[in-house]
Amino acid sequence: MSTTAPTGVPDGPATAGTGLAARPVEPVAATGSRVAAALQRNGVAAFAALALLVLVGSVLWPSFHTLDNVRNTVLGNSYIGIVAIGMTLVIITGGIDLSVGSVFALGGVVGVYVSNQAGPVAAVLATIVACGLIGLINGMLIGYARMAPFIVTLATLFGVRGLVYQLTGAGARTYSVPSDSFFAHLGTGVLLTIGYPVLIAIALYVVFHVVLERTPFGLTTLAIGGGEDAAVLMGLKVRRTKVSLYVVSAALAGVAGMLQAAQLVSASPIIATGYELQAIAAVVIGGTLLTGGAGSLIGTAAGVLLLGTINAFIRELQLDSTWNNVVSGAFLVTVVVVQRLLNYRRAD
Amino acid sequence: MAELTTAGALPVLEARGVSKSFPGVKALSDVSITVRAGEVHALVGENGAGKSTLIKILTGVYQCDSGELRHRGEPVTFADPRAAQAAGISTIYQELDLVPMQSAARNLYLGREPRTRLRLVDFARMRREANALLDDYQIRADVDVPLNTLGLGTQQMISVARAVALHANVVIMDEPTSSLESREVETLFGIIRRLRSEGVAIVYVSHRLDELYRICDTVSVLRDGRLVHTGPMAELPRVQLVATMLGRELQTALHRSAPGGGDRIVAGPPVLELRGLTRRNRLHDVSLEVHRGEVVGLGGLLGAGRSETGMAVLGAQELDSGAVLVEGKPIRTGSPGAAIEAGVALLPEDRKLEGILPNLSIRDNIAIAALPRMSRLGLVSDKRIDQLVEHFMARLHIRATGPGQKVSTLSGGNQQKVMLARWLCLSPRVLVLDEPTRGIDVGAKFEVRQTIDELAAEGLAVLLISSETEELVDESDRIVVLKDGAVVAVLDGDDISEHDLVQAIAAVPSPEEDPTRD
Amino acid sequence: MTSLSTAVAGTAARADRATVLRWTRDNGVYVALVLIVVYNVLFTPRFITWDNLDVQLVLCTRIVVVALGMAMVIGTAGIDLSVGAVMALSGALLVQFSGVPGVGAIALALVIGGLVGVLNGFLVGVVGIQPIVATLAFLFAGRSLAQLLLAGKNPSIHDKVILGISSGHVLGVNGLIIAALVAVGLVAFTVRRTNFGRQLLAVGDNARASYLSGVPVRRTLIGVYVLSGVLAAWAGVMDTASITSANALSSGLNYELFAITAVVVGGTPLTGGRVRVVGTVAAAILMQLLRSTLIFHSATDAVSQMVTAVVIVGAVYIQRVRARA
Amino acid sequence: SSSSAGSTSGGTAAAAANPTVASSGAASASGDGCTASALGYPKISLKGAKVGFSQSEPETAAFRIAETKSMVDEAAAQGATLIKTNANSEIAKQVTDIQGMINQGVQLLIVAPLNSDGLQPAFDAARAKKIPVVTVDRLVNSKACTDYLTFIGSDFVSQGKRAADAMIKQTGGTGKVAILLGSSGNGVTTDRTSGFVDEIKTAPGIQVVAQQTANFARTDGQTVMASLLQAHPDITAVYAENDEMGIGAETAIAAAGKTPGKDIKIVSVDGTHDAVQLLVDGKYNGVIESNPRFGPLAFKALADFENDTPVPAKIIISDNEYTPDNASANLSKSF
Ligand SMILES: Nc1ncnc2c1ncn2[C@@H]1O[C@H](COP(=O)(O)OP(=O)(O)OP(=O)(O)O)[C@@H](O)[C@H]1O
Ligand SMILES: Nc1ncnc2c1ncn2[C@@H]1O[C@H](COP(=O)(O)OP(=O)(O)OP(=O)(O)O)[C@@H](O)[C@H]1O
Ligand SMILES: [Mg+2]
Ligand SMILES: [Mg+2]
Repeated sequence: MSTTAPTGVPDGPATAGTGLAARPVEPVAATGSRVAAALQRNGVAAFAALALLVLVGSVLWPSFHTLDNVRNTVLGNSYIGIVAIGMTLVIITGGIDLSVGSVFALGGVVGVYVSNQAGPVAAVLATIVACGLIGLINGMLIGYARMAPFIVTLATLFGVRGLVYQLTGAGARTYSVPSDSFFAHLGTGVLLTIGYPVLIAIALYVVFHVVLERTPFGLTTLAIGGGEDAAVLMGLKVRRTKVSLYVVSAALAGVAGMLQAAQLVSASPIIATGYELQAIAAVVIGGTLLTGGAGSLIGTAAGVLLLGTINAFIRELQLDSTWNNVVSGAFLVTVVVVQRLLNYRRAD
Repeated sequence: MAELTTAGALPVLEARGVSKSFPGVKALSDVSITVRAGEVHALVGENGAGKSTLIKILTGVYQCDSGELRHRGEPVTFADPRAAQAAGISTIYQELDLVPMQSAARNLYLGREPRTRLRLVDFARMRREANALLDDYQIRADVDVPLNTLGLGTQQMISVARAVALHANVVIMDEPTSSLESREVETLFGIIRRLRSEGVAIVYVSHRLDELYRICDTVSVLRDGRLVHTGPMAELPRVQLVATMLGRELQTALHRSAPGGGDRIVAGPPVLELRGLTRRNRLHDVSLEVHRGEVVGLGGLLGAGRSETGMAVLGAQELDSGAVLVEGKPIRTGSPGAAIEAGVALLPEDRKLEGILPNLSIRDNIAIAALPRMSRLGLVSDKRIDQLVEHFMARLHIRATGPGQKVSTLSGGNQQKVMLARWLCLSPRVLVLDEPTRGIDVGAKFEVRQTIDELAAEGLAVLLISSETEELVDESDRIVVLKDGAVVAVLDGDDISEHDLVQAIAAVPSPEEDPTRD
Repeated sequence: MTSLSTAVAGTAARADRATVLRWTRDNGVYVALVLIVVYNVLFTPRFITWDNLDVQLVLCTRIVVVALGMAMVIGTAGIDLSVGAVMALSGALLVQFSGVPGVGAIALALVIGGLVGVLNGFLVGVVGIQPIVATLAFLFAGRSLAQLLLAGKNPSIHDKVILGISSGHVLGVNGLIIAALVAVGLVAFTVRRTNFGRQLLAVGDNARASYLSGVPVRRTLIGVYVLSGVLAAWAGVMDTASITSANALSSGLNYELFAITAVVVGGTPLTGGRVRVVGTVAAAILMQLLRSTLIFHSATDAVSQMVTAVVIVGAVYIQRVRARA
Repeated sequence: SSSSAGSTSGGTAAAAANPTVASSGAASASGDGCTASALGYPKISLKGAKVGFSQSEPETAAFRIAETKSMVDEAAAQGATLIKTNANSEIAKQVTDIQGMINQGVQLLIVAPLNSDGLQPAFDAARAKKIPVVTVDRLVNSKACTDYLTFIGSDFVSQGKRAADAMIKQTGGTGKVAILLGSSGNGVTTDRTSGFVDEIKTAPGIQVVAQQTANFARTDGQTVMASLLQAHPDITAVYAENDEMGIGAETAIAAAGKTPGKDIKIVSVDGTHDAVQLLVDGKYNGVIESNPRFGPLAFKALADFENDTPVPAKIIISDNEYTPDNASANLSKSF
C-alpha cells in the first residue's frame, strides 16, 4: 500500500488523504503480507471488535445474545447494510456517495406509492428505476464531466431530499400500505424466523461479493481505485464502470429504503438523514480504504454489525443515550487506529 | 493495396500532418511518421520535443487538433486508449501504467481476464498463464504479491509483458528502459527482436543512444514539436543524430577530463560519513565517506539498497542502527528538514511520487525546500524567490512558458531539471543524486553531468547513484558497490572501469553477448 | 483557399472559446454571483438595497469563517467534518462559562476548538488516518459532548463582550462582519504570505515529496486542523452571540456540508494543492443570496433544496477541470 | 390495591409538577376503553415493575428534557424501574430500541413516537409479548388498544388554532403574518400549520404573507426572519411553530431596528422558560403550551389498564396558554 497521496490526478477522488504523509514508503515484505493483507481486506479489526463485544455482552447480560435480540439487531441493520454495499463499491473506486440517505427516503416513498397504485412488482421496479436514475445523474457528472464525487453527491443529498419533500407535500401526505399487502410482506415476512430484509441483504452481499471478487467488472472497480489514470491507459471501461457503480449504489439505497418502508408499512420523508455517514463509518471500519483500490464486502458486513452491536451494547449499559454518539465516535477512531497499527506491523 | 516500400514492409500505423497544442505550447506541428510491420522505429528528441505527446495521439489518449491517423491504410480516430488497443496497438507509457495495489497476475490480465464456464474470472488459470508468460520472457517475479512490493524494474518488465501479450500489431514503448538494469534490458531486446520477427511494428523511445543503435531500424527525430528527420538508423551517425536532435553541435565529449583526481580537494575530514547503517532486511552495515569535492558513486543492481542509503542521508530512512554524519555532526532521522538545514540535498529517484508537486508552479516547486531560508519570521519574500527561480531556470535551460507553468505539464526531462534546481538553490554541502539523468535527453544529460563536475569542483560532496555504468565510471572518484544492502566492493582510482564495475556488481558475469542483432 | 481560411477562422474561434472557457472556469463563482445579482435586480423587488445586502452579509458571516478554515484543510487534500460539532461545543462552553468575563470564555472556547484540531491533526498527520474518518469521529461525538456540557439546559448569554460581537458596530459596520473580516484577513495572509501557507499547499499536492523537501508535514497538518478548529470555535462564538444562547442540537448543524460547498463552489479543488480565499468568501455570499432569493420568492423548503442542488452542480460544473484536451 | 395507591401518589406528583394537569385532569377522553382482562394480558403491579420508555429525539430541546424528566420522576414516585432509550431522531433505531427493551424484559412500555408512522414492527413485538404500550406526544397511525393501549398527547391542530386566536387577539384582527414552519416532513409542522391557517381565516383583516421553514431551530428562525423582514417590510406579526424559532425571530426583529412585541407581534407554541420570559419582558405576545409532562397521565393509564378500569383510546393533555397578562404569574410553570 503506497502511503502517499495520489498525485497528478487532476480531478480525482475527493478523499485523497494525506495520511501517513511523513512516513517513508515502507516496502512490504512479500512473505506473510498475503495473510495480513487478506485479514486486513476482510476487516479483521471489525470482526475482532464484534466478537469481543458479543462476548462481553453475553457474559454481562443474559438477554444480550438471545435469539430475539440478535434477530432484531440484524434486521434493524439490514437496511443500512444494503446501503453500505453500494457505498463500499463506490469507495473502492476512490469515490464517495453522500446522497444515499436521501435516496433511501425516495426509495421508500416511491415504493409505497407505486405499490398502492400498481402492486408490489411494479413498486420494486419503479424504486430501482427512480433511484437508479438519481445514481445515473451522479455517475454521469462524476464519470463524464469529471466532477468530484463528494460535491456532486452532496448536491444530490440536498436535491433528492427536496424532491422527497415535494412528492410528499413536505410530509403533509403520508404514504402507508395495508399491513396485509404483499408489499408489506416484503419487509415483515419471515422465512425460518429470519426476516425477508435480512435474507435479501445476505443475498445481495453474496452477489456483490462475487461481482467484486470474481468478475472483470469487479477487477475493474478495484483497478480504478488503485490508479484511475493507469486504468484508462490500460484500456479499461473506466467511465462506464464508474457510472454503473453510482447507479448500483443509488438503486441499492432505494431498495433498502423501500424494504424498510415495507417493514414499517409506511414511508416517511424525513427518514435516513445521516445514513451516508453511518454507511461510510461501517465501510471504513470494515477495512475498505477511503483512498480506494482495496476493500471487501465481508469487512463491510462486519462493520455494519459492529456499529449495530455498539447500539445494543449501549442500550444494555443503560448509559444515557447522549453517550451513544460519543461511544460510537470513540469506537470508530479506535478501530481505524488499530487497523493502522496492524498495517505498520505488517510493514516490518 | 499499399505498395511495398523501400523498407519492404507495409505501413501499419501512420500519422499525417498531426498538430497538437496545449495552453501556451505547441507540442506538435505537422508531424508525419509511418511505422511499418517488422520494423523497430526509434522516436527521438530532446525533453519536451513532443515524443510522448505523439504517442498519446497515436493511442487515443489525446485527440489531435489537425491531421489524421491511418491504421493499415485506413483513416481512423481512436476515441480512447481502449479503442486503440482494440485495433491492435498496445503501449507502454512513459509513466508506469499499472495498478500498484493489485497483483502482477491481475495487472497482466486486467481487461481480458480468462473466464470459467460461469463467466467468472478464472484466477487459477490467470495465475498459470501469468507464470507461463513471465517465464516465456524470462521475467522473474511472484505473480501474486501486490505490484508495489516489486522493484521498479520488475514492474516495468511486467508492463512490457502486458503490452506484448495483447498480440498487437503495433507495440509502442515510451522509454521502457529508464528503470531497467542491463540484464533486463537484454531481456527486453530479446522480446523486441522476437516481436520484429513476428512482423509486429515497434515504436521505441529512449534517450540512451547506444540502445537505439543496437535495436532500431528506422529513426525519426523530433525537435520542438516538428519532425526534422526520418531515415534508416544505420545511416545516421551518432554525432549527427545528436546534432539533429539538439539543432546544434554538442562539441564537448561526455568524458570528464580527469576522473578520480586532478584538481579535486579530497583531503581533510569527510563532509559526509555513513557509519554502519543497518536496517532489517534492507541495509547491512553500510559505511562510506565522501570528502569535499569528491564524487562517490553508488553502484549495484535494482534493490541493492542504494536508494535507501540515499534516503538515510536525508534522515528519511528509519534505521535500526548506524549513523549519518555531516561535517562530523550526526543527522537526526525522521526530519529531512533538519538534514537540509545541515546542508544535505537529495534528488529522489521516483520523480512522480517523491519529487514533483504536480499541480504547483515551477516557481513553487523550486522554492519549496528553500522557503525557510528565504523568509524572515515565517513570511515569504516573493521577490527573492523570483530572482532565484529565474536564475536557475536560465542556468539549467528549463523549457517552459514561464515560472508559473504547472510542473505536471512539463516534459519528463524538464521536470527533472526543476527538481535539480530545487536542490541546487539550497547551495548544499552534500548532494545525493539518485538516478539524476534518468529520462533526460543527451543534451540535458551533458548539462547535468557538467553541473555535477562544477559542483564538485566548487567543493561539494556528491553521492551519485546511477544504474548507468558509463555514467558512474565517468563521474566518480570512487565507487562503492552495494549488493543486498551490503558493501561488496569499493573501486578506487585506476580500478574504475566499466568492466571492473560490471564485474563487481554482478557475481555472475554480466550478459556480454553479441550486441549485434540476430 | 476558402477551406483554408475557414479552417484558420475555425482555429481562431476555437482559441477564443478556449480562452473564454478557461476564464469562466477560473472565475465561475464570480460569474454566478453576478448572475444572481442581475437576476434579483430584474426580478426581485426590494432585494438590491443596501439594507438587505447588509443583512445578507451579516447572515453569511458564520459560514464564511468556518469555510475559510475548511479551505485550508482542503488545501492539504484533507477535509474537516468536525466543524459543525465544534461550533456547538464552543457555544456550549461559552454559555457554561459565561460567568467568567466574556473574553475568558471566548478564549476558552477557542482553545478547546484548537484542541479538537490537535486531535484531528494528530490522527491525520501522525497516525495516518484518512481525514474524512478521523474528523467523522468528532462529528459524532462533539455534539453529544456539547449536550452533556449543557446538561439539558439552554441558558441565555448576558455577557456584554460576547453580545457586543453581534450587536456592536464599528464605523457603522456590524460586529459580525468585522469578526468575519478579521478571519478573512488572517487566512488570506496565512495562505499567501507565510511559509506555512506555501507548505500546506505543497503537502496537499504531494505529501511525500514535501516531506523529502524538508517540509514539516506533520506540523503543517496539525496546524491546519488547529486553525480549522479555532475558526469553527470562533464561528460558534459568533453564532452564540447572535442568537444569545447555545443549542447543542441545532448550533452549527450541517455547517460542515455548507462550508465544504462554499469552498468547492469557490473554486478550491478537493484534491488539494490550492486554496482560494476570495473565491470561498464569494461562494459563501452566493449561497446566502441564493437562500434569501428563494425566501423572497416564497419558495417552499422542497423547492429551495432542489434549486440549491442545481446551483451547486452548475457552479462546480463550469469550474471543473476538463478531461484530457 | 397497591396500584391504586400508586395512582393516587402519582396524582399528587402531577399536582406538584403541573397544576394544569391536576386541575383539569385528562381534559378530554374518547373511545370505549381497553383493559388488561379484555385483552387477556397478564396483570402487572406498577410498583417494582420494569417500565421501558422510548424517547424519540435527543434531550436537547427543553420539551424533550421536560418530557423525559416527567417519566423519570413519575416512575420513581410509583416505585417502578424505568429503562430509557433515545432513538436520536431515527425511526429505525426507535424500532430496535423498543425491541431491545422487550428483550431486556420490560413489562410495560411508554413510547414517544418519532413520527406518526413506522413503529408497527415494534408494536407487533410488544403485542406478541403481551406488553401494553402507551404512546405519548405524537399520535400514530396504528390501532388503539390492539397495537397500542392509548395515546396521550396534545392536539397539535388545536395548538395551531389557539395560536391563531391569540394572534387575532394581540393584533386586533389586522396585520400581515409570517409563519416560521417547523422541519419539513414532520407531522407536528403540518398540524400546527393547518390549525393556524384555518383559524386565522376567521379574521379577514389578517393576511398570511409568507411561510418559510426554519427547522424548529433558533439560528434558522433568526436567519430566515432576517430575510423575511427584508422581503416583506410590512410584516406586523410572526407565528412560530415552536419557541426556539420564535426567539430567533425576536433577535432578528430587534437587529433590524424594530421592536419585537410591539412593531411586530410574536406568538409561538411550546411554553419554554426563555419564551415565557420574553413574554414577561414585553418582547413577545403569546405562547401556547405544548405540555410535555406526560409521566403522571401515562402511569395512570397503565394503572387503570391493569386494574381493568377502561382506558380510552385517546387522552388529550391540557395545554396551558401564556398571555402577556398571566406570564409573570405563570413563569415558574414554563419548562
Ligand atoms: N497535458 C499537458 N498540458 C500542457 N502542456 C503539455 C501537456 N503534456 C505535454 N505538454 C507539453 O508538450 C510538450 C511536449 O511534451 P512531451 O511530454 O510530449 O515531451 P517528450 O518528448 O515526451 O519529452 P521527454 O523526453 O522529457 O519525455 C512539452 O513542452 C510539454 O510541456
Ligand atoms: N525485494 C524487495 N521487496 C520489496 N520491495 C523492494 C524490494 N527490492 C526493492 N524494493 C523496492 O524498490 C525500491 C528501491 O529499492 P532499493 O533502494 O533497495 O534499490 P536501489 O539499489 O536503489 O535500486 P534502484 O534505485 O536502481 O531502483 C525500494 O524503496 C523498495 O520499496
Ligand atoms: Mg516523454
Ligand atoms: Mg533506487
